[in-house]
Amino acid sequence: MIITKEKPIEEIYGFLEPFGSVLVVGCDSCTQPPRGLREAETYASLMEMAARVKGKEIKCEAITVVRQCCSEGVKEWIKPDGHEVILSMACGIGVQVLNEVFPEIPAFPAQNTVFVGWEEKREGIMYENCRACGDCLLGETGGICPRTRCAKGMMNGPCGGCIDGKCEIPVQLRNWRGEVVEEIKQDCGWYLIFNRLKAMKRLDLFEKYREPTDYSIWTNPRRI
Amino acid sequence: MIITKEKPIEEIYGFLEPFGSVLVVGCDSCTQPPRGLREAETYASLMEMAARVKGKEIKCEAITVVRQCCSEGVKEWIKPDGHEVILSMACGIGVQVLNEVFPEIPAFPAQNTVFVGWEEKREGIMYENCRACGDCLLGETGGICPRTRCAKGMMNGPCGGCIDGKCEIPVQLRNWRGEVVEEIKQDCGWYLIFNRLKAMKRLDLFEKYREPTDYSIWTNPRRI
Amino acid sequence: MEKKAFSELAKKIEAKEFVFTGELEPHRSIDLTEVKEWATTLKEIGKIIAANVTDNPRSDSAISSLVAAYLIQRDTGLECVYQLRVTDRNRLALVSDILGAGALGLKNILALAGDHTRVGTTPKAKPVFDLDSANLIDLIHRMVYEGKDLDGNEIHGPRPEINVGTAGGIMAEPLEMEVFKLKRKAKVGADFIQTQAVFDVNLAVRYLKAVKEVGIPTLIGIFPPRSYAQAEFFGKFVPGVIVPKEFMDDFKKMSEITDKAVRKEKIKEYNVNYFVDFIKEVRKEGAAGCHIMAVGYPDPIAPIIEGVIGK
Amino acid sequence: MEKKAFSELAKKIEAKEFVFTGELEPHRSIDLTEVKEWATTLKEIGKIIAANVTDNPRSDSAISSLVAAYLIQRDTGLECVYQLRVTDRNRLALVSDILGAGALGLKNILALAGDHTRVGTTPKAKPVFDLDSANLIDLIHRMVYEGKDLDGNEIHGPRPEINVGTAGGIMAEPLEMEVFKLKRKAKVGADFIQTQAVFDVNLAVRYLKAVKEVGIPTLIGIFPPRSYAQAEFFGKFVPGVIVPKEFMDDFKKMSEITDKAVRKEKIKEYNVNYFVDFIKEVRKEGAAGCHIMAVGYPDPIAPIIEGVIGK
Repeated sequence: MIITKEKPIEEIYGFLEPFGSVLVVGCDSCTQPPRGLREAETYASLMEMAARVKGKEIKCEAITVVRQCCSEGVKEWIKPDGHEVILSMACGIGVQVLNEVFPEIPAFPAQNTVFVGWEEKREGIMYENCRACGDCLLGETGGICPRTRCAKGMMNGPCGGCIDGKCEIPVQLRNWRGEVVEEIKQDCGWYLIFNRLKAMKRLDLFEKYREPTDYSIWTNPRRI
Repeated sequence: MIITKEKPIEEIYGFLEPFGSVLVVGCDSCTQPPRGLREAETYASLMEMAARVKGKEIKCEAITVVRQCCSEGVKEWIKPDGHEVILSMACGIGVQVLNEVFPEIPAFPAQNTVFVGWEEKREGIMYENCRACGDCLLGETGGICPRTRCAKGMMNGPCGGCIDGKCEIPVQLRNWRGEVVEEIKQDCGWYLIFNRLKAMKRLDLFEKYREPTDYSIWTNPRRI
Repeated sequence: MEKKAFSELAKKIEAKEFVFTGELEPHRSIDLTEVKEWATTLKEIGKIIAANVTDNPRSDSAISSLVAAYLIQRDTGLECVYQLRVTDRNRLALVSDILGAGALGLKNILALAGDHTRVGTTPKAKPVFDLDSANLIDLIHRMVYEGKDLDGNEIHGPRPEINVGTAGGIMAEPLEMEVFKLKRKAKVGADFIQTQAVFDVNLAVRYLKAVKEVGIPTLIGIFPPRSYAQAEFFGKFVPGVIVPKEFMDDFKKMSEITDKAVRKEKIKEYNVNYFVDFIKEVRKEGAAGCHIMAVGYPDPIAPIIEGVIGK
Repeated sequence: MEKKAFSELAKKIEAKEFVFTGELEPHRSIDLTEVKEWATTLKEIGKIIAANVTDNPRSDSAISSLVAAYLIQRDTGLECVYQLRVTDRNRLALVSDILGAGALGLKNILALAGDHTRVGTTPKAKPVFDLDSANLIDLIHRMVYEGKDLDGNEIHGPRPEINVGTAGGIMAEPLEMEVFKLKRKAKVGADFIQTQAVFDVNLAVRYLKAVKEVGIPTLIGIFPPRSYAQAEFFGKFVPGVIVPKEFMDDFKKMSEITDKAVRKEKIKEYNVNYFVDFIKEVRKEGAAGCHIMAVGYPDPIAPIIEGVIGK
């Protein structure tokens, strides 16, 4: 799933202020937490309210689509006529597809797209564990990705910053304003790999010297 | 959506060879092309065949789940008893969740997870356009991401490598074996941004000097 | 925007002298003998104020341009323009190297984005691009004039004294986009522009007219080719460089001269005539100087310079 | 695995002399006066073979360790161990800087991962980590012994002559993991290990026993504190360093001495007694030497060395 986090209301309102009529488009696809019709409606109300507070008027209509990341579908499903601007509830992919499909109408992001990852339970904490590198190493690192779960992405870890199995870098948990609310220590990815491979009796895979990552395949923007 | 590409059959078979009974788990979530039950069944047959060719026997069962990126769901939906190993059809996220939820059974990847992006039409070419940086800039760059669509991720582009609106870096299209089948030139992201902002009469946003990206928020592995 | 002239190059530009700079390209080697010889040749021409020392050009790794620039400047007396790419170093390493340049007495940096690592001989390398070229100019300016890095961390003791240049894209299309780019760089402290090589004087003039409003002194890049093959290479394989048909035809004709010495002399004469006219024209249009990029081909350089500014 | 001793440090280690190395920490400054003074102090002690020059320690940017190491070695005559982090440079820049080190006559590199940029004074910087510390050792070894970089690109002319060290994690847990790590590094060419600072001799001995099978000479790091505050800082704030309670209690007691000169003398004596015993013990266990990390606190250094190996 693709994890997104709401942008501050003031930032979003700043995008829309010069316009009178807004189409708020949700996305029912892989964004987590959900960013569908209910959330689009919430943002439509919020933006109308924000305008009223400033003595202005903005009219918002909320809709949603199956997924914003298919331009053929977006072309078919969305009819933005009569609106001057689009607010996308989707990840950065959706925002760019809307701008591509409807070049005459600017589409703005309501979200920051944070990472691809997993959740322990519906709407619980979400964790990043895959950087979509294109050369999956999980088969030989005990099912734990060193490129993602080691902050340094080391191929021959851990580094000296692994103390008591924890990473030297504190993880800062932030609220929706971006303020740090808590600092925690995360597990060292290579410590997890060591223990997993030991349990699997595959420490030969840990001892193995690994060549550096081939970054040529990370060259963005990629296409296949 | 999350774009994945099949690993070479020999690599996958190499993971499974030491084991006798395999559970192939599809994922019905955001992976593109689809990696659900049909694809899981295909891989189950392929692996059994690969074993037979080598004079061995591997028994494969194929199932699928709504999404492999929710560990609570995975725990509920998948009962791997009786299998020695899992082959995940999902992205790298799913593989790691399976390893986390079922620590006694190794789970191996059938896919390389390549990028998050969009497609022009169902099963057409897929393009990367979002790097999930966590600080979406699309609102001021004409709906085109410079961090993803400029290969250098420049904040004040384009660079001198923009010739006739194209990027200096050839994009290599590869087949499933990883061999280069075609080299093409891609649009320069900043050239697109310039033209879009010009059309929007917002060249002030192009002229603006931008501070460097704050990479502290990219520190992986992230969680929210 | 506070600006001072620290280097000989910047001082001459400030004094409105028409300046000439050269180019030095160290290789993937610890041995700098050859490149120092070329520096000595340039120095002896007498009118070359400074020479650029390239940093991993075309993403083909070479000895540290910082170390090379220092050793060349120390051993030949030729002032160096230390080229620094953001391709390979993050902002900590850039701060480190700029301070290193200060400690080693280097006075010019050319701040470059650099070619992407994917196009070079080490394609698997990670491209860094923590900063872009504009951010690097900003960083250097803040270190030199405020004694601080981009995060406000203080430089202790004396500040490095460095002038900073930026690359100009003669062929940028549209030029309006190039002007915006240069305005951003002017805003954060670029002292001068050195353009890529250009052969068509009309393009050089068009460029000078367009960037006049940016208000930064511009050195136009030239590359007198030593042979038809070299001229052809530029026209065919260097992205963004157009060699005029007439120029190519003339080189083609000269390449057919069988006597080597005569051919060499003819090509030299042609280069001298062509580039003297070229430079006079760009000088009229307000160019601050010329950056002569030919490496290892000294023959036409002194005559070209004499042709423009006299002995 | 081909190995040669190029540096004085490597030669003494090869000759089974028990060696001492010191530490030099240049700041974010172009002025190296202070750090050169400390280098001169270390040099004058007579038995310090070489000193490490730190590279952006704790991800707080400082002058290029390459430039600093060169200038210190040139101006004080003390051999330097050039510390090089993979935090800030990709493999092109690393090749450039290793060649630069070769051209400047540096003979030792300590190959480090380095602290993550997020923990330092430039937290917004992009961490590079194109290579990790093992890959850097591999790169240096290939450049020195094969004349090639990791992609097989050739070094032209003479090869750099450099010995390469690696950091040892005394407190790594489990030690089994540390041994695997060091085996990988030995496989790609590490010449010696320098450990982080350790105060508890039992931990040092436990480490030496564990890494014996790796077969690389190990220098144990020590840090004689100049005050109770400094000792306390180590115990409390330096991750992975444990200061024994007895040691802390003794320093606490000494800190209560009101006469400054007496206190200073007592602390010095304590350090000398403590670390002479400590070093004798690790020497017995096969340590190849000691890396003395105290910066700017010369008093106990000479007596400690004399206590171990005589005048």
